[in-house]
Amino acid sequence: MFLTFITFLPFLGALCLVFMRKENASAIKQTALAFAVADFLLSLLLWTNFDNTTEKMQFGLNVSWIEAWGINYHIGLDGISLLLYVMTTFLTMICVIASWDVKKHIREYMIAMLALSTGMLGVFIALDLFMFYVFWEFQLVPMYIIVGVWGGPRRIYASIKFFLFTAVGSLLMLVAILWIYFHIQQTTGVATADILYITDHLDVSLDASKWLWMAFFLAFAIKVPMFPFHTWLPDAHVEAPTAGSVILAGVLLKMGTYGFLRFNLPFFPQASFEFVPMVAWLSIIGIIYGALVAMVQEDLKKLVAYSSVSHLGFIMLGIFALNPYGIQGALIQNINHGISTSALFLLVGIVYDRRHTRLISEFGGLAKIMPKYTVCFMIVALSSIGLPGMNGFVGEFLVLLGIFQVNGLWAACATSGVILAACYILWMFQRVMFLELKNPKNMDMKDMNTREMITIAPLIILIFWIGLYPNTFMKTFDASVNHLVSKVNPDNFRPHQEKHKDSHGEHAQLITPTEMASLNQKLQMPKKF
Amino acid sequence: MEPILAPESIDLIALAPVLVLSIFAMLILVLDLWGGRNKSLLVFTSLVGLLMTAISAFAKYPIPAYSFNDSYVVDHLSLFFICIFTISSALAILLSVEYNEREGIRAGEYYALILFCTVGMILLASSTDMIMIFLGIEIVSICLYVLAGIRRNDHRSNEAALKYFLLGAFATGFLLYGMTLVYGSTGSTNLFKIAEFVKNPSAQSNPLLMMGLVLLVIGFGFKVASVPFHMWAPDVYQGAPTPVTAFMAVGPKAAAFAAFFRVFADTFPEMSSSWEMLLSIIAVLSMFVGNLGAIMQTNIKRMLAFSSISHAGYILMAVIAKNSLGSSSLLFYMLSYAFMTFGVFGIVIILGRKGEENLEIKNYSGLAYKHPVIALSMTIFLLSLGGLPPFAGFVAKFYLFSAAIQEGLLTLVIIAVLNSAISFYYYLKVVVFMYMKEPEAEFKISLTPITLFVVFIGVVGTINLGIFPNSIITLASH
Amino acid sequence: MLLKLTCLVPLFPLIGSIINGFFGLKIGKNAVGLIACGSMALSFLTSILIYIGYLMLPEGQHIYEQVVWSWFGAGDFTVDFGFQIDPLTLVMMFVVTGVGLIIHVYAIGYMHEEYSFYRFFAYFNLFASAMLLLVMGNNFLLMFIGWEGVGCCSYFLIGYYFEKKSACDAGTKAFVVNRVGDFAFLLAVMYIFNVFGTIDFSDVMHAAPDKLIYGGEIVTIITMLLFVGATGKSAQIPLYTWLPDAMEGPTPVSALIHAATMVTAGVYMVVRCSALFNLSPMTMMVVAGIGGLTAIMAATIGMAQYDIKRVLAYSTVSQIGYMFLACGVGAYTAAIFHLVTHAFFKACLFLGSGSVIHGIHGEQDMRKMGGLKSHMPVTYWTFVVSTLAIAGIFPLSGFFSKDEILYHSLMDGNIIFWGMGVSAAMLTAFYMFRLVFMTFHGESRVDPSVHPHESPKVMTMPLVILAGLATIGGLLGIPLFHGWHILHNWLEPVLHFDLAHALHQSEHMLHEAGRHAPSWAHLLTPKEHNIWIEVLLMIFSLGVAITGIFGAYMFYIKRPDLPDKVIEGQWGYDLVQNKYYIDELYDESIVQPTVEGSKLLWKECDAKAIDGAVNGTANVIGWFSRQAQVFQSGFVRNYALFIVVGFISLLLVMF
Amino acid sequence: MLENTVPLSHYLMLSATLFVIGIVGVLIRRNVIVVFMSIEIMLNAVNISLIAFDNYMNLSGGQIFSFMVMCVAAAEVSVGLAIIIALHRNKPTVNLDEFNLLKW
Repeated sequence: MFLTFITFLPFLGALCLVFMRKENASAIKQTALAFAVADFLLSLLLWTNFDNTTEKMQFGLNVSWIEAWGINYHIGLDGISLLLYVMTTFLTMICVIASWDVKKHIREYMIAMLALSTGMLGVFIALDLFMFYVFWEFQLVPMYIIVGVWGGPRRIYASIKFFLFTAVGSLLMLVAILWIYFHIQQTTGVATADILYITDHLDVSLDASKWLWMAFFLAFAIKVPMFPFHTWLPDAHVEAPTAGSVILAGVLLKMGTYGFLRFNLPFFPQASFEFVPMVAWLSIIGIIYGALVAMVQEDLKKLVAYSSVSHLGFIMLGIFALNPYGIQGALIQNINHGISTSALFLLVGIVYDRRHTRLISEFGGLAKIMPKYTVCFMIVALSSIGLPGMNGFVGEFLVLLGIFQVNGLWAACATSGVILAACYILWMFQRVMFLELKNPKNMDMKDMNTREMITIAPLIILIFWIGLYPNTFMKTFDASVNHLVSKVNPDNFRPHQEKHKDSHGEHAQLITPTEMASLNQKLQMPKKF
Repeated sequence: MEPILAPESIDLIALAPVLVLSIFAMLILVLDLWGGRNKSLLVFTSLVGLLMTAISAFAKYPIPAYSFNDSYVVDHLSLFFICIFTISSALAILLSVEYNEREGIRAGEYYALILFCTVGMILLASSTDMIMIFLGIEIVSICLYVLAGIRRNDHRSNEAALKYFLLGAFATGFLLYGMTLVYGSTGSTNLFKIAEFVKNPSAQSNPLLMMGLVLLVIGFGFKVASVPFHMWAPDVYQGAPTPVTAFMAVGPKAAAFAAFFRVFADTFPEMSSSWEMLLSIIAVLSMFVGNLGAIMQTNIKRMLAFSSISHAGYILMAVIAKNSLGSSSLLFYMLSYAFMTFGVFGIVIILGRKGEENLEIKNYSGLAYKHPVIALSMTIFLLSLGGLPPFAGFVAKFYLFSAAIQEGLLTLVIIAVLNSAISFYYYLKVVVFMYMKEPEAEFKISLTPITLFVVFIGVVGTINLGIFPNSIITLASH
Repeated sequence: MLLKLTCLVPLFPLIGSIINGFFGLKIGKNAVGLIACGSMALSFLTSILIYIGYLMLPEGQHIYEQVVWSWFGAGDFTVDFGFQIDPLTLVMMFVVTGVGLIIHVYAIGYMHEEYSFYRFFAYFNLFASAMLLLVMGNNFLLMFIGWEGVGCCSYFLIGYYFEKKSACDAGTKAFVVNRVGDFAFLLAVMYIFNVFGTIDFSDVMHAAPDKLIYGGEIVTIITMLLFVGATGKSAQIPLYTWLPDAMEGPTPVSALIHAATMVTAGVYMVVRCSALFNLSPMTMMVVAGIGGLTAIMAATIGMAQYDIKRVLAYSTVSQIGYMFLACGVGAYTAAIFHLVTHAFFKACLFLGSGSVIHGIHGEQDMRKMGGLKSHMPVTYWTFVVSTLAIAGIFPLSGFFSKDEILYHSLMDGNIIFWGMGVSAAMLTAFYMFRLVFMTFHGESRVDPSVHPHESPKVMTMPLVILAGLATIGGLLGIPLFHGWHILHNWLEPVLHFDLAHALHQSEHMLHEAGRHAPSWAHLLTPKEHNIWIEVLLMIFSLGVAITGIFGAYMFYIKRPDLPDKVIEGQWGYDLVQNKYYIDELYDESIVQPTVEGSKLLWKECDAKAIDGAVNGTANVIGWFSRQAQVFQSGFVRNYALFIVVGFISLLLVMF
Repeated sequence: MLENTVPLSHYLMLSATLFVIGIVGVLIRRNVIVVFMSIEIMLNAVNISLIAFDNYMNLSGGQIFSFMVMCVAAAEVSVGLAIIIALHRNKPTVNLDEFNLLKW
């Protein structure tokens, strides 16, 4: 019940705003903020009361919704969704603050923002396919409106592209959902779309499960977005208002990765295993491709957008390493990307507000006039290139570690993304912050004001917190991940799984003595010189 | 030769709704003589009539009950449809009131015609005999011919009436011919007898019968405006007075689908192998042509016409599915479709000006910031038509697709979902204009209470069916 | 228990940098300087206390580990935020804190005119703290924090004058090139975890002989990767190009980061992982080879440079090459020994050059110096001492460390390595004295408007101290007689390696895997320490050094016209002076293609191909919809025609 | 009696022919009235086959049906003519092709 309340609280706020006069903007903003903050604090309560030791769903509620179809209003949080849930409320709050200066139709803006928040929260708590789909589609609309109304010059194109792109994917997912619904009905005789039930009872032939997997994959891959489906992202990001970009990068993309963890892996473990190479290569291409393309962007936001493509590639790689390192890394990387990239967008937004341009060539030498801004930007930039001691590193390392267990080559390719990340971020940073302050338009730019500080500061604190003591966050999903891994562990499907006593410490199962020796022998011993 | 109509086989109670409604219709004609210029009395009477009809529909119990040698049936399907009809007719009448004021339509028979049309629909939905079906269709059509042309001095209205009339009659020819052939090859006009007859395989391969089926498909296909028999729809929808358009898009269509379902899914299930293909082709064509046609439209009525064509395409899937889920999803779809459509057209009327003006989509620019509530409800209707949760349209589509999936029509469903993706484009186009463009001219919109009330009902229905569909689904799935 | 203080050592500079960073502007320069040096001094003292504490450890225990908190982990992978104290660490700690402290003091004087004085010291302290993390971490990842941390700080400090494009470029270049090394380092760490199931130094090093087969592929790959990481950080071939550019930073930075501490991190890491390197003869050979090669190449380049700091930079590269040469032949002690002495004299040299530059107002080109001896005596004498040290003149520190390396490269390595070493030694002597002569001797070429002056005390004192250290540093390792070599005995517990045991383990593993081990007997023949050979070598290399000095004397004092004659139209000279065109090569072959390729990828692949497909679909649909409209002609008979056509086609479908 | 002389197929042929004639008429003629006539022809073609069926299969439903058809046809005529007249008021022509305001 509590969970429901938190989830729909923002929507409540939106309703309140509907009845407020659009004239007194300040009241509207304050109300919105009040609701957002309240929501965030309450969600923190969830976190504090969360039991880390179990992978079971918590704060659950399961009441019948459409009896005729056996569809329930079933919600709950587990380790996989908890942090995403909290991050959603958190970023909503940040966004409300960050959009304080929106002048155009502020009331509609805040309504959309709060409604969006509810939609996203719903996605993370839904434990019924039907309900999940409802929220999944519902949150499109406010986002569409936000991009389309408060966006940049090509906003209409971008918003429609965003909407249709996502809709196509999710509609195919709908078909898959229906198919599963009836399949379950036939096999178990129970008409239900309950995710947990399906997770336990779904048994389909490998071929069928591959098709279903594909259907889900398309929906989520578009959302993530993975390499060939990513082109909506740069447009959406560039056109969206700052807060829009923040939500987009911070939460919406995570819904894709969340989908993989909640559906593809547990529903179709074997299919997932079969598809690992494809996903891995797509992600690797995404990592390198995104980084390379980001390097040559002239628009700051576009650069960050492509960098997200690259980062999300890491997350996908981690998920499909199918081992605890990878998946935990992916989960924490979810959060990290949410924090770092959101911060980057906020920072870009700050200069955009002052100069109404995002072209890198327009800037240069800002470090001289905006020291605070420079420091913040530097910290965030470093975190997004995964400097150890900051949040990015923890996730990236675990992900790479995980994928290394699967295939060293993949790990190597993916790691090269780390180098490229340094290239594009630092090059951009140099061109924007350093060098001489040539452009006269920049001469009188103000440094960050208090409100902007308030939006950035918490993110920076988190950057270091996660970087130095991530256990606070990682212990929440430990149990869930282990449970998940036990389901999808590739050893369950390996054609001939060699199980042998490991005489070489607990890690011989990673490199077996035989493998080791064979590897070892490949090399000719050089003569002692 | 046994007597065709044995007196005991006539069951007037079963026939109650038809009788009640006819009586009220005539009553209106009479009242109109003395009523003078004030039409509100007529409106009131017709509404009462519809209410009475709805009530009297439940007079017969237990159901299913048959009458006129099993040529008329009262069962769940027909009952539910009667409810849909009464609701839609009532909404249509409510929509008309102020519209007629504005357009200066003084004709009192307008309401009578709607009621008569409703009678026809009821017959159509509850008849199990081809003769009855024919009569029903004709009653409906003839009323609609007149209604379409009721704005006598308007060229477009006339033209719509003419086109509808000629093509309608033309299609009727095909329908009749089909019925004849079926009759000739089965020896009966009664659907039950026919069903019995076609049970034995030898009859199924009779070319006359098959030919007849094809012709029937054309006849019904025309009535539900499915491709390639849809050509009349855009023109007529555009030309006819807006309330009539809304009415046409819902009531008659629903009735035709009811008959369609009875004839094909109930009567010829054994022969599905032969007609499934036809209907699938028609369905797919309707979806594509409807959606593609709608994309380029600039006039909102015309766009909605095309969208209704595509919806016909979706609904055909229910007929193809021909299972219990199919029928119930048909019911649910039609009901939610009624709410959405009347809502949309209500708003079209609100924004329209005298003489069917101001119907271009670009006239909606910036509506959201002049009249947020109107714009919001419009958005809700459009998204619901597109099939976006949490609105009625989504649940309906979900229901429909699940029926099809249960029947294993996977490809059809996939095509359907891709089409609804396309449809989002033009539904969103309107939203784009309302929210993302600046107003072109000053809005002079007629916020008339009754029309607003209809819109309100539409919103409530759409959202309610979207979020709490359970009760209706339980009713529909009997 | 004094060792409990361990975690404070890196903490002090961190706090210092935070204070300076946030309040630097308000509290004023003196306070800033005080805080910076104070924090360094504190951590230096703490190191001493820790040293005492370490000595008090019970017999047999020679590693003290302190886990501050558990950093992160997943599944059975966990990594602690922990420090370890062992002889090697202690040596490095002293170098970092000690030399660091001195240079901090120097910097107060050198940077005094700067507006963003506080920013400099914030970075400087941060660097010190990161460097301490690097040497004190008890596992690879914690080392990696420091590893990247120092890289990051050097990025800041190189780009300290961020309005100069060259400075920014140099900074970015340094960071990116380092990243290439880190990339390899990361892979190595993952591989190590994959094999050992842990990444704690003590466990890995202890388990190495039992898990890895001598000369096997795994250990070779791992060590190769580690070494690539080292080349990145320590500016060895092929990743050395960033170091000379790094001279864009203020001179104290060059002294601390690019001479004394950071660039030697690679050496430290190799020594730290000696247990792994010992198992892979092939890697060892590569390490030695690269080291020697770098030593020579950098030296040759150094001969032809005119920027005083660049000369020193190349000399640094070359000296580090020495250290790797030592590692490569298994003389880890020698490597560390040279690392220490090099820290002393090279720091001194840099600071000296800084003092020169300071004295003639920022001029760095040696062709515009000369005859400064009289103007800045202290600088001159300290400079000369360090130069003698680096040239390897008895009895200065450089002499001992270098000769130990040369000796081992002959005994444990082969004649080629030795040859490399010796020739490098000669070149070093030559270009260092070229530097001295061009700067301090001869007639002044200084632009008359500036009046050279000696630097203030705060700058000269450090020079003196360092010069002193450079002189006596050799005492750490008197090679001739065993037991006199303090450093060797001190590091013994860390570097102890039992080849026989390792080979036995390998055989055991191979047998278990059903393979037979090759004969390793020849590896186990003991080598006796031959004093006379060593003495001989000493004398020889001394001679070599003197030759080099004499050459320099001939060229730049006796016959100043000679150099131009010699280099007259010498292609070799151009090659050397242009640093073998390596930078250009990299730029042409890697940087440009990447950028161009990316542009192509963006414009063609992303915009045209992928997005084209997306918009293409939309356009196709639009086209169809326009076609669909055409049929809607408005003529009744066309509509009727459609019905009929539909009828016929349906019939065709039906039958 | 007729049965033996003229087989059912002839009647069906006849009605089919008439039906097609009607269709063609609708397709090619421009005059509203004539088009309308052609439609009537189609309906009567149907009637013929109905009666024929009844006659040959000795049923009666068809006859009723044909009566219904006639009534309906009559009704349609009345409405149709009314529409045409209304049309003629606004636009004095019976050429069908001139009625295409509504298209595309």
